[in-house]
This record gives sequence, C-alpha cells and structure tokens, in this order.
Amino acid sequence: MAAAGGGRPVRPVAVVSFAQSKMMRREELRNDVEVLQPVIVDVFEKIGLSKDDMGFVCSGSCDYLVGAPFSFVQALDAVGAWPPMRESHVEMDGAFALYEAWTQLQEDDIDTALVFSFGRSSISELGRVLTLQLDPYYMAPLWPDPVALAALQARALIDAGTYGEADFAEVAARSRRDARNNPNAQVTGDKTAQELLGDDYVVAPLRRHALPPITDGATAIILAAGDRARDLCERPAWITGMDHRIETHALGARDLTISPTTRRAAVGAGLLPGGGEGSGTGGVSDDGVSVDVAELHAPFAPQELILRDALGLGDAVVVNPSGGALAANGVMVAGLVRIGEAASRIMDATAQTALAHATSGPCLQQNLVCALAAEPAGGRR
Amino acid sequence: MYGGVSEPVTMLATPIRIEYEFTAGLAQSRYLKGIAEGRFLGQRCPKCEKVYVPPRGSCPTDGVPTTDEVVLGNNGIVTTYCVVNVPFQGQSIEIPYICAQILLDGANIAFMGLIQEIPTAEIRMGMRVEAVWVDKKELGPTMASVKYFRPSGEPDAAYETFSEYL
Amino acid sequence: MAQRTAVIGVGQTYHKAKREDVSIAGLVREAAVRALEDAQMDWSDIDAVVIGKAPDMFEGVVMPELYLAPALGAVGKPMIRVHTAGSVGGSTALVAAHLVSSGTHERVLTVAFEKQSDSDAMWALSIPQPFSAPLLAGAGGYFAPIIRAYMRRSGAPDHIGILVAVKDRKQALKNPYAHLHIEDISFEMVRDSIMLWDPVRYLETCPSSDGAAAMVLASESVADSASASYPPAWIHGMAMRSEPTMFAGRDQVNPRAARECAADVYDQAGITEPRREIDVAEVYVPFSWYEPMWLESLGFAAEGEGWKLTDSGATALDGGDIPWNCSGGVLSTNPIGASGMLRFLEAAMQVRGQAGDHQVETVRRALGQAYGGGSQFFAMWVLGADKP
Amino acid sequence: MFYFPAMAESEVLRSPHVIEYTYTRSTGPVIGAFLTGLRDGTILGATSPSGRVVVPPTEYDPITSEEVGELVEVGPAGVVTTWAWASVPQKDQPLDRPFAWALVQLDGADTAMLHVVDAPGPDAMRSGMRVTARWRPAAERIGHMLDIECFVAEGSG
Repeated sequence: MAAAGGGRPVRPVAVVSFAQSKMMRREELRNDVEVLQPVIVDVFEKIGLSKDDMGFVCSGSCDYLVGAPFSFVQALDAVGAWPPMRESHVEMDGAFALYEAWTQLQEDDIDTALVFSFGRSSISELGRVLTLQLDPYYMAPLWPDPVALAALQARALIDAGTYGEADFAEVAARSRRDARNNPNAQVTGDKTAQELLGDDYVVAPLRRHALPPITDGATAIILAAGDRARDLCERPAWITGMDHRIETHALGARDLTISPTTRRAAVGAGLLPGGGEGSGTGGVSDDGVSVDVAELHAPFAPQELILRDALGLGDAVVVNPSGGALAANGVMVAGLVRIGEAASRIMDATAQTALAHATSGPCLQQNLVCALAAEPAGGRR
Repeated sequence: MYGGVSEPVTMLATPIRIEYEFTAGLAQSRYLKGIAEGRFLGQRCPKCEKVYVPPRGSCPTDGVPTTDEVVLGNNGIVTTYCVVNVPFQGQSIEIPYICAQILLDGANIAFMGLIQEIPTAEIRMGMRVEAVWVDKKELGPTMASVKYFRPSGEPDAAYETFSEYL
Repeated sequence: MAQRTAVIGVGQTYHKAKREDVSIAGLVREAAVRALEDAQMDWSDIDAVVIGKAPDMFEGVVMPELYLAPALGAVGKPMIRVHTAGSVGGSTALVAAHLVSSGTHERVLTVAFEKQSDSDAMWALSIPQPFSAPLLAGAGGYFAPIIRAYMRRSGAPDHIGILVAVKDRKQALKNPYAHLHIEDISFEMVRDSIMLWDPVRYLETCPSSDGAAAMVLASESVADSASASYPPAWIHGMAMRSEPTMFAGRDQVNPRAARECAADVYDQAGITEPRREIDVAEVYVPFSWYEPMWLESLGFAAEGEGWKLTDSGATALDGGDIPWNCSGGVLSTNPIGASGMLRFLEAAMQVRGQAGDHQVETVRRALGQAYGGGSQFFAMWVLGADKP
Repeated sequence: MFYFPAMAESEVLRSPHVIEYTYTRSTGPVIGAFLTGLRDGTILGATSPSGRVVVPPTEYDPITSEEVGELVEVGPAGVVTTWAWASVPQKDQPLDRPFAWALVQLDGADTAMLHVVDAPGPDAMRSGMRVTARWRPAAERIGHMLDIECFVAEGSG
C-alpha cells in the first residue's frame, strides 16, 4: 500500500500546533535553550498536551552556528527528555526534521511527534559559518560569502533576460508590506519597490533589500496522525505530500536560473503531475501548482522568482503572507517556520490548500516541498 | 620548481577561524554572579523540587523553567572520580591529578571538579571536600574563581547517602 | 504497519589513524562503492541517501552532506544528514531504515564517516566554551568515574577491563578492515600500559580513526529479487532512545534509556532471553569496561553480573556462547561518526555470513547497538536471517 | 526577562569566543593532481564517463557521480558565465580591493569554476567576457586555488 518512491502518505498526518519566538536581530539576554524553552511550552499549551504525550521528538540545529559541538544535547533540556524518549536530530533546517518525523508517523506505532529547531545567527560571523558549507578544497579556501554566491545567481537570472533588479525590489517591498501583519516578523515596512531601488549594493547586483536579515529565533510544530489530529485540532493542516531533493554542489555544473529539484519535490509531494525526471526547466510552465497560499523559503529576493517559476505559481496564489525569509531568516529555523506559517493559514481557515518550501545550501542547492490541505488526501481512517 | 625536484601535492592546509560573541544566558549569568561573590547558587525545579547546579534555566527532566534560587554549601561529597594521567590540548594542570564528581551540600546533582592537596592514592568515593576560592579581590564571574576542592577533614559520607547520584 | 526492510549491501573502508591517501569524498565513496557492489547496484538504483557523522568541527565542513551529495550519487534525490553524537552511525542507519519501512522508498543508501585526522579529535570533541569550567579531564575523564562507580556497585575485579581489551584486539586480527592490528596483544601488555584516567588504561581505550561505513537498505520486494552477493539481513526490530545528559538521580552506569531501548527492540523481535536467542552482538564499547556494563543493560546478564560473563569467556569469538564484537569493535576501530554504523553493519555481515575470519557459525539473529553523548543516546537493531 | 524579572540586560554576561583550527586535508589522487598542477603552472580537468571535462576536478562526475578518468589540461583562459561585484572585500577573501566573484568556464572545460576577477570596476565586467589566469610567482605557489592569484580580462596583461 505504500507510495513507494514518492512523498505521498498512506497514513494521514497533520500539523496540529505551531509556535515560534518573536524573531529578532539579536536575543540580548537569552541563550539557545532559553529562547527555545518558551516556544516548546507554547506549542504544547496550544493543544493541551505535554512532552509525555509525544511518540517521537526530532530537532534541527547546527553546531557551528552555536559555536559548540553537540549543541543539540542541551537543547533537549528545554523539552525534558524524561522518561527516555524516542528522539533524533538532523544537522539541517527543522523542516527536514519534520520530514523525518512525518516518515516515522507513516508507521502505526506512534501517533504524535514534536519537531523543533533553533538558531541564533547573531552570535557568529554568519557569512563565514555558511562559507564552511562549501567544498573544503576548492571553494571554502576562497571565503566566498553567501551574499556573493546569491549575487552570482542573481546575475545569471538578469543575464537570462527573465528578471531585473526592479523585480527583486518588488519581491522585497511586498514581503515587508505583508510582514506588517506578522507579529513575529523582524523586518517590516511600506517602502515601494522604486524607493527600495535607492539602496546600496552589498554585492552587485544584490542591493540591501534583496538580502535576508540576521535573525535569532526558535520554532516548534506538533504533528499528529489520523483521529488523534482531529481530536486535537478543529482544522488540522493535513500533509498531503512531502518530498525533498538535492542538486550538485558544483555551482559551475548547475543552471543557477532554475530550480529543477524544487519542481521535482513538488511532483513528489503530489502537487504536480509526474512527467519525467527531466521536467521542470523553469520559466513559464503549463503545469502550475494550484494552492491558495505558498510559503517559500527564499533567503534572497531573486530566489523567490526562481521558485515561483519552478512551481509554476500563478497570480492567484498568495505568496509569503508572513513576509517570508526576507522578513525573518533564522538559520536552521526559517524552513520549519514556512511549514508552520502555511499550516496556520489552513488552521485559521484563510486557506484550503497550501504549499511550504524549505531550502538549504548555496543558491537553493537543496529543496523541500510540503503540501498541506484542510482535508487529508483520500487517506484512510 | 624547487631545485628541479617537485613532490606531488598531497595535503592542503586550510586555516579556519570563526569569531563568536557568546551570551551566557540568564541562568548561567546568575550562577556566575554568585561565583563572583564566592558562593554557589543553584536553582530548584518547581515540579520535581530537585536543585540543579550549575543551573541551566530549565529542568532537564520536566522541561520547565527552574525558578527558585538556592544558596548551596561550600562543601560536598566526592561521589566518584578518576585520576587523570594523560596530557591533552588545553590542559592547565600538571598530571597526575584527581578529577571528581562533587555533590555539593543542598544540591541534587554532582558536577566535575578538580581535587588538590591530597595524594592521588588517598582519594576515595564518599570523601568530604570543600571549595577553595581565589583571593577575594580576584573573584570574578568565571569558574576560574574556584581554584579547586580539597579534603574538608569531615568524616566520609556513607555510600548509601550518595549512591543514587552515580 | 511497517514494511519489511532488509540490508542487502554493506561496505566499509580500511580504517587507519590517518587515511592520507583520500579526500573526504574519496573516503565516503570507498565505503559506498563497496556497499553498492555488494548489493550489485549502481548509483542510479538508489532512491535516497542518509548520511551521518559527529560534530562538523572534526573536518571543519558545515553540513558536509551539501558538498558530498554528488560524491554519493544523491543528485536529484532526497538526502538527509543525521547527528546524534556518538550513536549517530546507528541512528543514521535507523533513519534510513525508516525511509524503507514507512513505505517512502525502496532502496536507500546510508553512509557514516569521520575523517578525524583532518583535525584533532580531542580538540573537536571538547572545544573550550566561555563561562564553562576549564577543561579538566579530556574525553576519557568523563567516563572513567562512571566506570569506577560500576566497579564499586558490582564488585567487579580490576582485571575484567583488561580481558575485554585483549579479546577485542585479538578479534580485530581477524578483521582486515580494523584499524588496530596488535599482533602480540596480551594481558600483560594491556595491564602494563599507562594508566590514563585511573581506572582506565591506555590499551583499554579506543583509538582515533579515519573511516566510513555504508549500507544499502531495501524493501521486501527489492530484497526478494536482489542479485546481491549474500542473502538479505532482515530487520526484526529497531529503536532509538534519548535521555538528558545529567539530572538529579540519573543512573549513569545503567541508563534507563539503554534498558528501554533494548526492551523495545526485543519486544519487536519477540526476544525474551537475549543471551539464548541472539547469536552474536556488535556493541559500542569505546572503553573496555563498557562490555560488562552493556551486558547488563542489554539484558545478557543480571544487574551486577555482567563482568562474570566476560570473565568466563562467554563473549569471546573463540569458544564463547554469545560472542561480542567479533570485528574488534570500537576498541580496535573508531571513526566516531561511523563507529555506530560499523556495529550495525557488522551485525548484518554476521547474519549474511560474509564476516570471513571473524564469522560466527550459523547466525540466525544478531544485535547492533550504538550509544553516544554522556551515555544518553541509544540506537539498536536486531537483524535476522529469516523474514520477520 | 523570562525567568528573572530582576535581571537587567547589562547583567547578562558576554564573552568573545573563537573556534580556530588549521585543518590538514589529505587531497587524494584527483584533487592532489589538480593542486600539483596549479603549483606547476597548469590547470587540469577530469574527463568523466559522461564525456564532461570537470574543472576543478573531483573524483566523481558532479552530476552522475561516476568515477572520473584521465586528467587533461584546460585553460588557462576561459569565459565568465556569471559574476558579482564585491565592492567591500570581506576577511580572508582573495583580493583586498574591490573585485568580481565569477564562475569561469575554462577553454576545454564543461563546468565553470569559482574564482575572482581583478577588474577596475563593475563596468569592466560582463558575462561572456574572456579572462585568463594571473599566476602567482612560481616560487610562491604551494598547491592551492590561490596559486591562481585571480583572473584578468584577456589581453589586459
């Protein structure tokens, strides 16, 4: 009965609770555990559960971001892992921890899972930490910063004739406007794209507004399966499919103007018809994802445009009503927040269907797509 | 190349330096302020009532904030120990020396501490020890304020009184 | 219901203190290519890749799965990176296994590695932190007091640790991949080696190694039709458990997470008497005294009695009824991120009958166990020659 | 202010912290051959079974993961496929004056390589422009990406 080779569930699983810290440039007083703890308390209180009700716990974080090996160990104190828990950790954005929890929930032995992630980007030289993600022989020794790599991608997009700087500014202006309605957002504003184009270049062709902020924060989600989800939540946000794909690390072997793995993941998540591995060449697509809301993890403004094209999102789709990663970009956190925000639109009945996307690595190297809906996808039970 | 001989390159040295601005956080800052005053401050979990030192702001078993502050004793029990006889990077003490788990009076958890002023052969489980601090004017919000622990001269604690902390 | 899942390919590197002949990618590929060859598969046959390692500070590469994706045939596929401290090799295998047992994928490649010689393991494991107490004891100093507590509690005589150290090094001589091959290993040699963290002697500790391990996990239909060199090793039970590093009243000698993890995995496998029903075990023993300690937590002996099993020779490949760590174990090979997976992989090799000179005769069921952190993270699986 | 209402911001302790190590990376045969080539003033690519010439070369094809074969000489000139202008160089970056990051596809290569271009300003840069390697003096080359100090516009010396 399994949906082998794809990301479509046999067993219906839903997001039933979502919490996040107020995202900010710098948590002045609290350390990681102290930022995380109230978020964990909040995510449980929203549905009246406790850690003792959890069948599985999975988290995402990064040792180099924290500046200590085994940094996830102390984070477990914020949960209270006693009696002993079935628990695991990925050195990835929390969205991938949620993927792991979701696959484990496909088996019948557990009904609930807590997923969380945390990161304080302000305490480190963030650009240099992210540089260490690169090939350690050929790329990292040149110390290219993530802005430089995103700028190479942006230039490729401009050269392809698809988009220009005004389009990047439009993405930023809309994100900041929308973020005004998000109490947890860090960067908000009502400047027009025209006004934003007066910003200086950081690494041309990227101006200040096309960059994400540096953000400290934490987030948590509770997943529940089948009837348990219905008992816990009036409008569970059912995960109707989820998939993620990675591209080669060699930037010079990629076409940086497209995101074929985002499209492939959307196919895997059941949002687009199958149609061969080779599909998804970006640009205008006949097959577009049809959802009410999409939360895209695009740390740099041009990347939103690449993702929109990869998914074939039409004008009817509301993109990043939370303000997206341009409004708050907690490293290791922002992807899981996208899933939480998309799920919230279902839970608060502003949407019937939603898509959440998370990314990792330079220039959208790794992409995850999560499909959410007010009804489970023809699931059993 | 170099005098006509050139060995193939087989190794690449990559220096990596990342700087951080560390924040101790609320619980640890409180604890270190206590250390700067020459005393150990623990925190009690409101749920299980166990006293944690050093406190981390959260009860590791209940997952709730630890709220009440508790002033702990200067003395405690060696629950278990080892004698360190291996040099390693970052080590600041001459080997061999004793590294012990110390259960401070009033605390429900032992922490790792250095034992001095006793031959390594005479250390034993259950020995009572006391903290030795740096001079008052040198006290600061750092663990370096506690120089080490030494035998207090009190009678040993019975195994049963600390066996649950092993 | 969980889908039946099996190991259909294994591969590991030749482990050494410094594998100066390969890059990081070269190291992981060496293990992965062997696993694919064993499964008679190609990169293109694999649906997803799950990779694990210990802290990124070892190699100074943040989230190295990004760099390694094209080295491991992952381009265009799902890739997950697991990090659960020392147990990570085991947890990584379990995350991969769940991708199959949940019905998500049919063929998953899982890899774990550490290239410790790129830096210094002692440094990377315990980078001094601001506000924390100065580094007192180094890696072994954390576990030595716990070992002393075990000795006090069980009344075990001092020579037990030496017996384990000798046994595992002797067994390593039969494993061509093992890092340490100490031809003249003897009781006297271990006894007379320097006391590093009293009561732990130098030869009672694990080495620091470069190495990688890889497995191909497959669904029932794939395993049934596989043309692999050896029969599948079926997963009969798998479990993970975690508990906090320290809390009031924590039993650090015989942690509850270890006992509950074992109970869960035995329950799934229908095992009630582990010593009788399991033929061979690969268990994470980085300090020799952890053999008697884990014999107890894993239910092979009653509490306080584990050392008697060791003392009687029951855990030896040569003549024991429940051989432990026939490969030489962590005491002979320790690329930290891969060490846990090596335990899981060696259990598979025993079930599949491919362990060569360190093969135990007729293995129907084998246990693989890994632990990490301050004895707080546990991962285990039981594999069997028959379908569960 | 969650746990201790009396705790003021000024009371929270802060400290600088550094993670620093000089990693020693064994190169293996392919990276080693490439770095040896750089030291000796040549640029090598690897031929993959798919027919691609991969530069800089890895032990595997960057798409198919197949093991690469023969190493071939490429460059030292090529084409900028995309670029970005760093007006404020950051710590440890290759040049201490404004420069361009670029992906450069060397003559004879099928993949582009990340490096930098020394140019008077962004107006001197465009995708498609031809550039060539500017080598460090032979005596200073050690087998490192920066044995190529940077790329410069072809014909600009």
